[in-house]
Amino acid sequence: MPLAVDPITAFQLPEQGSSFAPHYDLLYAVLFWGSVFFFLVLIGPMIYFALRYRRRPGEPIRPTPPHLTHNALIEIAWIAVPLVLVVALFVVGTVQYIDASVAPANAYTIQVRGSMWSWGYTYPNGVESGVLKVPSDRPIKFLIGSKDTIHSFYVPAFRLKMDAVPNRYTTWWFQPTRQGRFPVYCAEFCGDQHSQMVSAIEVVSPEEFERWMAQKLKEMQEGIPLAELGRRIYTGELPRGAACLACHSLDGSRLVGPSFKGLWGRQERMQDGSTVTVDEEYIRESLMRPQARIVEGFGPVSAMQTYEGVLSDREVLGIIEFLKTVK
Amino acid sequence: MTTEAPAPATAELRGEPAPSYLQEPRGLWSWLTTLDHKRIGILYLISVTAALFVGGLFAMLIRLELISPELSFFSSTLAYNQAFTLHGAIMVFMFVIPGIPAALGNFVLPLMLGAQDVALPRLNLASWYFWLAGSALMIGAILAGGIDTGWTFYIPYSSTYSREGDAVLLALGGVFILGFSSIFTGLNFVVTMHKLRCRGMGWFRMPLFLWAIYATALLQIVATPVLGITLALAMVERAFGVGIFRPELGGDPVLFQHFFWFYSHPAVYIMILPAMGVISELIAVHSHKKIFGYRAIAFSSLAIALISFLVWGHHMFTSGQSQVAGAVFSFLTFLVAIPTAIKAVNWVATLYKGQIALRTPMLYALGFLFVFIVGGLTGIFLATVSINLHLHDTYFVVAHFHYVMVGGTVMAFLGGLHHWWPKMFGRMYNERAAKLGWLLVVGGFIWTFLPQFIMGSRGMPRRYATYNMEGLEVHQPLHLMSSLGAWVIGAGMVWTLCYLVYSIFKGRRAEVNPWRAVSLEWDVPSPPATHNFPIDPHVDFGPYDFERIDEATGLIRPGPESQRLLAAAAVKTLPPGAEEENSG
Amino acid sequence: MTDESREQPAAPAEQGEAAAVAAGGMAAPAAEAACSPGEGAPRGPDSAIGSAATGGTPGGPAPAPAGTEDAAEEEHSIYHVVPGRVYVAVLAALLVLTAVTVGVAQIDFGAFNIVVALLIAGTKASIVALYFMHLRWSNRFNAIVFVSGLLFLAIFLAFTMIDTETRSWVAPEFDQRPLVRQGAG
Amino acid sequence: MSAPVAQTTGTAAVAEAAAEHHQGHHPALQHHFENLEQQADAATLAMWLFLVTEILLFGGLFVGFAIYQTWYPELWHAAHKKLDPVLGTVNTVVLLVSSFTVAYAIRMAQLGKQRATSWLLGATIALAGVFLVVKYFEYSHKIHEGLLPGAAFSHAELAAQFSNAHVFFSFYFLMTGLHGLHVLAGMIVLGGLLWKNARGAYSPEYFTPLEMGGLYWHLVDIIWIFLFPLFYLIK
Repeated sequence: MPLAVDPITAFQLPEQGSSFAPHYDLLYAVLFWGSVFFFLVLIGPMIYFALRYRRRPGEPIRPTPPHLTHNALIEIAWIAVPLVLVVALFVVGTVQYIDASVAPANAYTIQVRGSMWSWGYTYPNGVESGVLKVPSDRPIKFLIGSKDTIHSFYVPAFRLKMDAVPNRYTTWWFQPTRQGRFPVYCAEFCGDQHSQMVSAIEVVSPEEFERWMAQKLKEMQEGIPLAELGRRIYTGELPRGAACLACHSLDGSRLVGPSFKGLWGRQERMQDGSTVTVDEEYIRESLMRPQARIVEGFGPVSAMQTYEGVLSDREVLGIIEFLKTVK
Repeated sequence: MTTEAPAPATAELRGEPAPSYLQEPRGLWSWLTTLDHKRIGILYLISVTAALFVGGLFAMLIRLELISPELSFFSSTLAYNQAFTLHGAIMVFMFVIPGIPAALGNFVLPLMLGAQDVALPRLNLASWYFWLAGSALMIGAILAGGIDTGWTFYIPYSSTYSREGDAVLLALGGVFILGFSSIFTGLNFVVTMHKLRCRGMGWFRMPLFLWAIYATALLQIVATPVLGITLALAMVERAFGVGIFRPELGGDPVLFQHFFWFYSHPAVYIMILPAMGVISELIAVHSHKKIFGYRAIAFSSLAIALISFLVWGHHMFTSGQSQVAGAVFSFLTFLVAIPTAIKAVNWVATLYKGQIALRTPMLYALGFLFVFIVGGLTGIFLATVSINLHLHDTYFVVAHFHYVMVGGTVMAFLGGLHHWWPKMFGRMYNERAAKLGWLLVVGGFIWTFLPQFIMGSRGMPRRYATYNMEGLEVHQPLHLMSSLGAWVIGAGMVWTLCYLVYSIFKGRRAEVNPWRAVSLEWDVPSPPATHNFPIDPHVDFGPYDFERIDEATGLIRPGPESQRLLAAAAVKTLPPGAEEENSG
Repeated sequence: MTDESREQPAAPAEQGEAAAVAAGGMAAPAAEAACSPGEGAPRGPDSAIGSAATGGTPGGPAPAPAGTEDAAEEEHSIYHVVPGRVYVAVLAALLVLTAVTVGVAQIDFGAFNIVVALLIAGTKASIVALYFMHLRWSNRFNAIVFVSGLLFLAIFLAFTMIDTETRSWVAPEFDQRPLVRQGAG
Repeated sequence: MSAPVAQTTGTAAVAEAAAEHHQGHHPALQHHFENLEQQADAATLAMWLFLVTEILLFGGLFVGFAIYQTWYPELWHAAHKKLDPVLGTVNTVVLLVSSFTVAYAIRMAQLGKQRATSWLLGATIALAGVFLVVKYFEYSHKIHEGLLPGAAFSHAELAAQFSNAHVFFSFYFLMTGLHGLHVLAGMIVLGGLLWKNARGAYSPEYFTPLEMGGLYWHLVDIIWIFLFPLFYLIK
């Protein structure tokens, strides 16, 4: 819900890009016009008095009448009025600050890592990227850290920044209000290329984000050895539906499904009496059509759902390569 | 106006005028070993002015670079980083902190108190030599390759990543020693004000400048040692690595920031409180009217000093300190607004129905009010913790603290310098030249820093050598405007230096009391004699009782007790036997 | 501004205190000495005003005549001479408290270990300050100075801890030690 | 009489009278003080203010110490066992006695007993020396075991248990080291006072420098009174 701000204040602030910005801009406008008011209240009389009460040459110095040296009532008034105003400002400012610090539970958490002199981003599924794309349909939370010195993760369009401190994390979150590209700067001095340590947040539609993320995932997986890819799917480090380890042990113990220990190349007896040698073909079939052939003792129906359309070809190959390593 | 000292009261008291502190004793050596607070004040004045110009030179270079979004003037971003670091460090530690207390304060404080000197003259001289030693180390740091850490020396950049390690150590050592110089000055002033006030000089007869200096001195004494240990730890971290602040050794860099700002926030008030004191003097004296709410102003100085110890965390709202601490520090920061507002409003109220002489010191006071109120109101923006999230570390902050530090301290320094110049050197500066200088300085100042507020709130981060990237190039016109304004300030400063130095040699001789003020420094010759007062004075009037001015001579009318003391002194000067001692 | 100082010429709090201390029992011989004509009061006609205005005691600032040993034993113009037995008693107390703190350290009070240790240390420090450092007899302002030094140290500690101890309260991610944890032990 | 107080009546004659005024006073009286008492008062206040700066100088380290102790209580407990409480207690007693001797030295000066003052000052310096010798043995033992600050830390047992055990020893060496420097400075100050006292510089009327040296030495003692339980006795 964008809040209307007058053109003079709007000129002083960058375009809004987050749910936080309209609230921020409203408070900023209050402060700005309040300041203009108090500035005039003080400076107007100052200029007027300075011109009005000039001392003429040779004019004798008058004693100051007591009522012009102090006045308890007036002095208490200009203690009380600012006090009330600043306490109000404190309350509003602090509430906004806490809001900006505490993300909603459903926020999509992205790790931000500053290093001299670039920003790196890690998504919850393990995708690492030098470009920051986020979907426009959900709150985004940043978990900010640093590899070396202190940086500061600053997005003017969102009105938010927080230092990236080595050894620990800081955080802020935002709800995108529109799609677009928003520059990211480092706001804490960090050495030679401090001013070049820039990045950008691209807020895109959820569909575009999914496409981009699938592409990133593919790129990432292609960089991982197949057996390692399979291991990650097995452990659930790469979430693909349920993690294999929930039902299949590696040490020979019996869980919901057969253990993977020494599975590769083994002769397995099926529920229908046939025997099968565990090879690429059988594993692919078990993943895509789990009910087709069920190992004896685990029937009558398999507890496993299909991974058709969930696992890519490369991921299936990864699982196969992983199983080969489980002796 | 007469240029001669008025005729002394009695024939017995007439004689050759005592030589001024400037004349006697002679020779460079006598200056370098002097214990006279006035001479030490002058030594400080020369030193801090030199620091002001060196720091200003770096500012000019910075503004030159920022005319263009690309790296244009400096050979590397490192060189730019070194320039802004030196600008900050020199201005803060070598000029602004010692500026008003050590230069102007040293000169006028004992005179205002009616004392013959500060309580610890040797420590006073030591303070100046410590300043020299600290500054020499800073220069050594420049020669050793320069420092690029920023004046705040944040760890781990300063401990681990800054490449010129020796230079960083030298600079840290320099600031450490400058800290001692500051402690010595503050300690001296507190003792002097407690123990050496002249007869009749009650606490509430002290000029408000002294109240401000007193509050400042307390800050110097209490806060500066923490800077000392912080910098010592930073040096140890840099040299050996002890893991208290350095994160790669398990330390907490945010803790360093707490330590640093525990000093450096009160230091902001070390910079501004004396300026407020000067302004209280200037406004009252040049309005020839008792200051409105003397006690409110006096106690607000103490209140500001006290609260300043509780608010340092507002420099750290985005540093990763806890939200609880953020809220607490934000609240306490807002409280500073109250005593500050009291002062501002009381100054304006003092002008009401005054008899205002718009001479240069008064113009500087009005200029101070103008820019200081802007600086103070923008401080409210930054104290509001949510607003700070966006504005922190942008040009908004840069503009804010320049409005307070330059607009506040430098203008008060210049105003105070013009105000006490006749007393210091016994000469009047050229009023017209001074008004031109004022116009250049104040005009140039507003011109330079107003655009920076807009740049900052529009998202321009500070300490950027280049701004040729997405979203920042648009600031180029504002940067250009700011840079041009900087040259106007520079011209104003050089012009001011020229006419002031000229006046020392060719200026009209100053009267004893050219402004018709009633604090005690206007009750001794211009320039004063080596021993301030021929007899220890007795005061029976307040610092702003302008009705005590004698219209004919412009001098302060003595009270009955003073007359008695003078008479007694006069009797003593008679040759022995000329008259019996009037034993009581 | 009102000139309240007219009624009470320039007597800030600490000077009044000095006077009170002086009057409170140890200034008698010194005052006598000051009253003796021609001796002591250094400023002739000014001294009556001077002592009030510049921190002197009302009795007059004359140095005690080095006359009798007895007088010097108990009184002095500038400083109180503390009887030797007081110093011995203070040393004994300090040594006893040292023994106590070492002994108490063997007992486990849980979270109160540090409180107990600091209480004993604080007592020892207070004894040193009051007797060895003469705060008990000194100008009260000196004590105010000393205590306010401790007060500012407390502010420093407390306000820093407001950050370091509450980092995980609002945003748990802010906790200090996610990366450098203590070893499993 | 139209001239105001202390006005441009600043004639040579009056200045002379003022100068004369100051003559005939104690040689230690500086020109801008009225009397020795005012001078001593000023010096005492200055000294207390200086002690406040010392407290806050050490204060930074105490604050750091407290914060790390609340962060790593187990580490603090395990690491303090590497310190020797016997040596710590001995040093505490040594410093307390030295505080007593310096206080008594001033008392003797107040009574005009110059020789006794010298002996007591000498004893204080000797006790300070004992303190430093004990500290030397403690330090060399720690260095030998690799219980060193920061990056130099090499004690295998503690390093295996705690990833940042060195921080405790950083504080240990920094705090006791800074304190040791103060002891050393105190020895120099007291040595200077001893030398001047032996030359008869102090008397019952004027012993302010002794009093100042004593105040400084007592503060060094007070700081140790806190360091001792915090390092050696804390559980």
